[in-house]
Amino acid sequence: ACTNTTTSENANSSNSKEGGQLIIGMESEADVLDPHRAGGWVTMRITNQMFEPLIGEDLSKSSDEESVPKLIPVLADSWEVSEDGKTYTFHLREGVKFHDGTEFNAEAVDFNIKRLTDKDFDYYDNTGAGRTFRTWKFFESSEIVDEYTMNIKLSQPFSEFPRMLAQINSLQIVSPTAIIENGNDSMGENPVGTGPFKFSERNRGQNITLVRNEEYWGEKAILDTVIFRPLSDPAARVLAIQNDEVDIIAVPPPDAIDNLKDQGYEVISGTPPHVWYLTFNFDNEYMKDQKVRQAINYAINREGIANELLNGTVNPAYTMVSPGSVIHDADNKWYEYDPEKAKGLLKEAGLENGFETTLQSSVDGSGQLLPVDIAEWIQRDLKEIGIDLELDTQEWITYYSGYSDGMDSNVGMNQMSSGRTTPYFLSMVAHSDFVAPGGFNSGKYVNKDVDTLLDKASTSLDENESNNLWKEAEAIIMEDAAFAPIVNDSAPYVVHSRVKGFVVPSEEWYTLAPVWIEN
Amino acid sequence: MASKWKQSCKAFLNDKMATIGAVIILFSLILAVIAPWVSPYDPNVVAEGSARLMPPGSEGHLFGTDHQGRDILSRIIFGTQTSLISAVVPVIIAAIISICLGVIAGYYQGIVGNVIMRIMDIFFAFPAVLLAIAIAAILGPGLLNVIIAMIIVRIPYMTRVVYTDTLQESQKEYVEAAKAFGLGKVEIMFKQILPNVLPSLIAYSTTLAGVTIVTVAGLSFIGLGVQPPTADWGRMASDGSEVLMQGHAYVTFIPGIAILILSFAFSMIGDGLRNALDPYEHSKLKENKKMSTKAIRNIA
Amino acid sequence: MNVQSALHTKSLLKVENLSTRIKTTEGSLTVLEDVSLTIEKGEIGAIVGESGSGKSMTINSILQLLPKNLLENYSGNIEVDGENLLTIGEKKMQEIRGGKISLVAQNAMTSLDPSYRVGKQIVEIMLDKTNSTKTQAKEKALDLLEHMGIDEPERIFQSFPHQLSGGLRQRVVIAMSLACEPDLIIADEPTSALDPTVQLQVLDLFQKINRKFGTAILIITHDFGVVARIAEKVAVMYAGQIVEKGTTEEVIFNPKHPYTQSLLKCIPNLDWIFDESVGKKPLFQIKGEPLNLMHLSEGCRFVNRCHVANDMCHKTKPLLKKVKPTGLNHSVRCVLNEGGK
Amino acid sequence: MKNNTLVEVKGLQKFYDGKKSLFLPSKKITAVKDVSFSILKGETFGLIGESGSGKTTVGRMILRLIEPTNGSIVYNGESLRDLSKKDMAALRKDIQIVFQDSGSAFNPRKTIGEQIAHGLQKFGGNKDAQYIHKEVLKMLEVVGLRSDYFHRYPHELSGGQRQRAGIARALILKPKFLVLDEPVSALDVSVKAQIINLLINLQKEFDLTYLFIAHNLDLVAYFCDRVAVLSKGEVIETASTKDLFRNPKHEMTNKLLSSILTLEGDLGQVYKKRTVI
Amino acid sequence: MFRYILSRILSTIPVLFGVTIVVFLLIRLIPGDPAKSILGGDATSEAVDVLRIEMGLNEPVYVQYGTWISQLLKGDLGFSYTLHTPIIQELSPRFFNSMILTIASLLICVTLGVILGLISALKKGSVFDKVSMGVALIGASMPVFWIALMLMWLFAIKTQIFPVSGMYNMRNPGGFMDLLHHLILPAFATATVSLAVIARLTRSTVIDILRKDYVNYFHSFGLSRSKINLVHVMRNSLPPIINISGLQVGYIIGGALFSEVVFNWPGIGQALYVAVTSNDYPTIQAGILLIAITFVVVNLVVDLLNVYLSPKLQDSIKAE
Ligand SMILES: Nc1ncnc2c1ncn2[C@@H]1O[C@H](COP(=O)(O)OP(=O)(O)OP(=O)(O)O)[C@@H](O)[C@H]1O
Ligand SMILES: Nc1ncnc2c1ncn2[C@@H]1O[C@H](COP(=O)(O)OP(=O)(O)OP(=O)(O)O)[C@@H](O)[C@H]1O
Ligand SMILES: [Mg+2]
Ligand SMILES: [Mg+2]
Repeated sequence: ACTNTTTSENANSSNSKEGGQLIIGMESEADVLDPHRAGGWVTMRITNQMFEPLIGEDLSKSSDEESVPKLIPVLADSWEVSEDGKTYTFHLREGVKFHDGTEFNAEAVDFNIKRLTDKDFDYYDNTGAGRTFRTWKFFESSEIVDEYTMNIKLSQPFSEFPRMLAQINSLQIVSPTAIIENGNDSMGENPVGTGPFKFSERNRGQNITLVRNEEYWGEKAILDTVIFRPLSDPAARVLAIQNDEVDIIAVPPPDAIDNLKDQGYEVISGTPPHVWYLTFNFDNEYMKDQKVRQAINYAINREGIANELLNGTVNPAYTMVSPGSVIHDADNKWYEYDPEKAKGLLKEAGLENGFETTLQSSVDGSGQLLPVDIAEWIQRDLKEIGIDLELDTQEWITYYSGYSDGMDSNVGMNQMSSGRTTPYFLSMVAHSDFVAPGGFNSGKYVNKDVDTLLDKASTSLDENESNNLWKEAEAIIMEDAAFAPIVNDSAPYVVHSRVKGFVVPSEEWYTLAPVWIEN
Repeated sequence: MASKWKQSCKAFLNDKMATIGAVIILFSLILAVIAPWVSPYDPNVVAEGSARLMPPGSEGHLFGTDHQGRDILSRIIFGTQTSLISAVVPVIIAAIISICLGVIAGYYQGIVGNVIMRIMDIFFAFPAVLLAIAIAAILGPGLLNVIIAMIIVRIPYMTRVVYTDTLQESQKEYVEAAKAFGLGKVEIMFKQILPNVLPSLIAYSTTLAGVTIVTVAGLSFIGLGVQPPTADWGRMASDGSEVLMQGHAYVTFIPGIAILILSFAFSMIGDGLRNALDPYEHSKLKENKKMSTKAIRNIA
Repeated sequence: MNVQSALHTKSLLKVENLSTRIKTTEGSLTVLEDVSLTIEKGEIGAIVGESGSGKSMTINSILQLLPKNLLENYSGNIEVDGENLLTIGEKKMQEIRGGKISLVAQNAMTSLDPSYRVGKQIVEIMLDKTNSTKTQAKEKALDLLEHMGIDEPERIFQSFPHQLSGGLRQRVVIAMSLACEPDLIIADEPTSALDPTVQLQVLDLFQKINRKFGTAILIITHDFGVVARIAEKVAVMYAGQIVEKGTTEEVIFNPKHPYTQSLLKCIPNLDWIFDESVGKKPLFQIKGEPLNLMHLSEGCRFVNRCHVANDMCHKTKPLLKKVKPTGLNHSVRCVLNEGGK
Repeated sequence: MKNNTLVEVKGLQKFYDGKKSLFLPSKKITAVKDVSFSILKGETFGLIGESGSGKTTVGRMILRLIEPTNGSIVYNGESLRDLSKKDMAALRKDIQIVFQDSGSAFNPRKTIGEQIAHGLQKFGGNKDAQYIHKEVLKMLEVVGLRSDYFHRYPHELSGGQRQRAGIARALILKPKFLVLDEPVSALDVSVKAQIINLLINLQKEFDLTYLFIAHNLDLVAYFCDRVAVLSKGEVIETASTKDLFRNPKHEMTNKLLSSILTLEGDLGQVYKKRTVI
Repeated sequence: MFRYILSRILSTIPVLFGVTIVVFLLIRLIPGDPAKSILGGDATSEAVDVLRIEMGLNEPVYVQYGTWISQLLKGDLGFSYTLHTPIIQELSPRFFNSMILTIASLLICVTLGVILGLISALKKGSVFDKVSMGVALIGASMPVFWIALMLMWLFAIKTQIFPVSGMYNMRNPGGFMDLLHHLILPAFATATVSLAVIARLTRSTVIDILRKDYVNYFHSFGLSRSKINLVHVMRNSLPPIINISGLQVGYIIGGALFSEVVFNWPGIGQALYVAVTSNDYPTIQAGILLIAITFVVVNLVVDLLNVYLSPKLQDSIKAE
């Protein structure tokens, strides 16, 4: 799918830049630093500095420069796919060393693959396997060809496999030696990878400190140290940057942004693959009706939510395809705000007198923005067209684990925040294979045509063809109004002006290798 | 009978602070009932034409609007409902359960009493707030679950008060006198001893109601309390922290003051009752300090 | 002691027309009215009276121990060695307390600090009031304990109050009161909380102290048996007033006030035990209950309980006057008995 | 002689468990070691001894307010300890008690009248409220209390008045046997005399038998017909009052007697004087 | 004496046993499937089944309890659902940080509370007394998180005297002084309520003792009031004050949860907060257990201290 180009062109002037210390205020405490097990983006942003995949995404370009991060070779020099699309051959980079000094080679890759796929393997990791099962859905076997060559065999063609591998927790390579010596659980406490930064120390609740990997195989990082500091209270993050205790903060409270800009801080955002959307419950008597779903879609004032409630930190979303995805087309807007049309549709559905239903929402959670506030906004918008929405709110984890169980028939819709750079995301939310309970298709939306299109798209070996197929599928899904996309997060970071080279790519994470501090 | 109540009432009304407390509670009780009629706006919805974060004193919004643009005064008014319910209901239910447990444990000092009190001891090993948090976390958020958690948390404290008082009372000779008349155990426990234990429990419960408001606010802060968008002071105070830093301190400040006033009022009444309900207080010169010391000690 | 000597020498303690008013929630209350008494050096005196008659109040007034928020005012005179205690000021007063006059507390059970060894408490007072060193004080304390008839003074010295029996504790308190060699010990019901057998021992101890150190003793009691046993002179109190005083013999065997007479008659007569010919006589009975100071009438305070009272008693306020023919010191507050019958 | 006995106590024992902690060995506290005596109908039987000698414990064991560890109590030919709960309850109106501390002997939250009425409500044949009210007023009069004390609370009475009320409460069921546990120890001399006189009068009027517990001996000497001396949980001497006071056999008794202070000196001396005369 | 201490220590065993049962049952009562919670919503049901067996969730409850206890005794507090780490790793450094905060708060509330209560008692009825007791009552009526927010607003935002969050300045950690600087606001926020309680109790205790016969008796010997207050009143107020202070440790640990969250103090309370908001039951369980054990130990120490301070208690123990 991709050819081998060299990485980081803007790092060539690194010798002229001083290192220094960068402190990042993150929105919550990170969980385990084992890249296979890590559960949230917050953690992945840290592990991504220490671990590398075979194929990666080019994170050095901002969303503006490159709306979809390019796939680039990282620990694999290059790779090719067999004719039938089932066998991938990776030519591994030579001379790469793990932070613990051990050699990176095909065996190490094999070890990592087994850790995620082979139940009989001594170092099989259940959590990791559970987290990455979508990537390995069609995995059949792996094979060491020679010290620096690997084959991975799939049971069927899977056009998005390389992109899936590049998604950061799919196959970040960890040091087998470290695991064999210290056990499967040790990677979380003492991460050993190959990346531009290595782990230095962690004080829970206080800091996770990384230092530059002087032995790095590629362009070395400029910063001496990076400190990730958990500051879960949004206000505390703002204060911390104002008091110069940190250099960058994530997820600033929308209300603080204007103020911070005035004070000279940069607010950098991108278009990560993120959609905050409603899923309609096809078991619900009202939601079964396409007209009702469409009416709701028309009734929601997305601009209002984005600009008034969230103060421009998000963009209105008019499709289920995530921005940052190849097939995303910002000009293609479904269901722009039109309450009159919505009322009309309801009338057509015979519900001009309105009805009552329930919206389930979490109260917080990773990437969830201000879920309750948004839900309350929607509640008000729907009231306009006569729909009485009752809010049923739950804590994130409870909500998240119940999400894939689907909704009871009396619940009209629920809310989720997700997205991928790969269009395969459409399959994850709309394919009948992933219907709840068990899958991410929480509304139990089933459309055979969509299924066929999605299957074709994911197995097609031709990129253009598959992209067209994805788009066809998108059109049907949106026409069906199986979902109501609401907003796309723009992942704003507030950055002190002395921090240079910090870029928000079209991803939920970033790389710190090219960043430096200007004195 | 009447004279005793009159005396207690008089003593209570003579206590300025207690009277103020009673007036406050009465006022908030009325407010809670008539909230739908006196509240200027719907507490959960942004009023037509009002903006977010309007400062106190803005036109039409005495206390301003919150970060969602809802009228804070209306939310405060409606919040009295949940605050009063979450203060009073758990305490009353816990008191009833504690009376049974405490009187029985105090009167039957043998195995029954021992078992009850040892179980209570186990609960004393948990700091109350944390136990409440743990229980509420497991039951899940919501007013009902908070109430259940608070009941469980309060029982050991109240039981201990009832128990020690019962223990003391049951050693008094009037209990022997009742036995000498062949009164049954149940009669002695609930007709003879209970009336003597009740006043201090009532006083203590009132104080506890004040403490409970504060604890429930804490649960709301953690997200375990009343669920949004229902107006709840604790939730309002903790939600306001998001805009505290942007100079909108009043969003947090005002509900906090409301909590403070209501809780304070309950403590004042508790103190007042403690003095007023003591029959010795009127006749004897000595001040009875025993109660208040014990009450303070037990709040923790 | 010697009745005449009182006329010539300066009295050790002389209380004249002392009235004490205190503040209560229901207004001010005169708890002592016109109390006069004297104690000479080396003398043992007693005040008897029923509960609430003002015995403790008298002592607290003498030593000015009433808390500020309770006391309204004193009037009258309290002289010790000629110095008026009501005017000498707090600092001098502190020297008198414990130095010249010391107290044996009413309740030895609660008058010792439970947290310190009793020896340390005696020593503490000595160190505060005299210039002695710690070792001197300890030696003296041990000496005192031994004088109290304690066999193992060292052990008692090292004990905590709760480790001692009531009798022992009372002895410790007495030792404490002797710590600075006072001229006068005032003992407020020193024995009423004790077992009868122990009471006797303590009384004997007081007598011994009196003889040995020449310390004057003013003992407060409600028991005429105690008075008879130990005191040379006695004052009978009722409702904040002294109603009769005189030598013990005068008052006990020739009581002039109806109240004194009644009180004495209340003591059970045990003749029937020793004398086969007499049966049990019913006990004499004073009608009514002790007076509440809150409700005073203008006449005699005892009038409602008195068995001989007449109209005059209701109207005239009796004064304490000498009983004419008998004794020089025997006085009585009764209109009917002025000048004796 | 035998059928003249109202109460007979034999080999009475009471041990308390001094156990405080699960992990410490328990130690037995002996409150009453060995007490036997019998009380004749119509007499006043005194029980004296130092404090802590077990007097109260014995008194309450007779009423079965405290369950004895060992021994027998026979009342009017019936062994109390063998009685069923029900029979014992029925017997309670025959045996009553007056407590020492009148302050705590009354429930502070019930009126005096209510508390005196209690026995009638429980045992009286006639449960009519008006009848009971009348009976209580009658009883109040008997003990010399005005009728308006009916509605008073205990703390509104003086110690002497409360003690009278206590006697009224005990007498309301017309019992035959009264245990008097130091009923006057806390009272002033003048009030003490009133109460003792009252007790003596009542005894005549209602044909009562008393067990009088005291540690102040002057009253015992005056009031009781026969006396048992208790020391450390054991009866060391039982005799008629005259015999005991004239001729104490036990050293302990002697000591107790000498401690009675009369106007003419302690009783030991007085007696010596008298016998010399 | 030694035997008493031993027996007192042993007597905590049943309590601790009960505590473990309560804590264990807490997690048993949660609706839903722990295995599923661990793996997250999009895990396969196979993976969930594997984990269920791994975690022993198919065993009978008492077997699970036994396993849990034996793991506890080995120092294994379990595995966090959301953090995917052994809980001991997460909690042990945090426990230490919490202790710093707790001890600082305790010092503040005990010293200030006792001083305030003492002066109020000695000047009973004065303006100082009325004002400080009024303030104490108010102090006890405020939610800790609110106090923390207000303190933060006043001293960290408006005036910027103190830092807003954390234990150290990450940019240039300044050792002990830096710690102290960061400690003051959270410690005060945590201490306020207990300070009020201790002040009130100290006041009533001292007033009680001032009324005791022995205090007046020493006064009757002409000892000065100040000396009596110092020697006798203080000494005898000590046991109740220590008692209440010990009990306040529980309140402080509870309150610390809130100030840790507000001030981002990396303590056990903050971890609990995160655990609660993410329904990480094993961490809640372990955190509560740890705190309960600490509290039991504190109470034990307080008890023994009181015995040490009370000659009477000591004797009744010796007599056993
Ligand atoms: N603090 C006080 N407030 C009001 N009245 C008081 C106070 N202390 C004492 N009195 C009153 O003063 C009077 C004298 O009391 P005092 O203590 O001197 O009596 P007493 O003769 O010592 O009695 P007792 O034998 O009970 O010790 C009593 O009527 C009492 O009610
Ligand atoms: N419930 C109990 N538990 C343990 N010991 C007890 C109990 N009741 C009484 N005792 C002990 O039994 C002994 C006898 O007590 P009792 O009250 O019968 O004595 P008494 O002669 O009535 O004394 P007093 O004259 O002080 O009233 C005492 O040593 C007491 O400590
Ligand atoms: Mg007195
Ligand atoms: Mg007794």
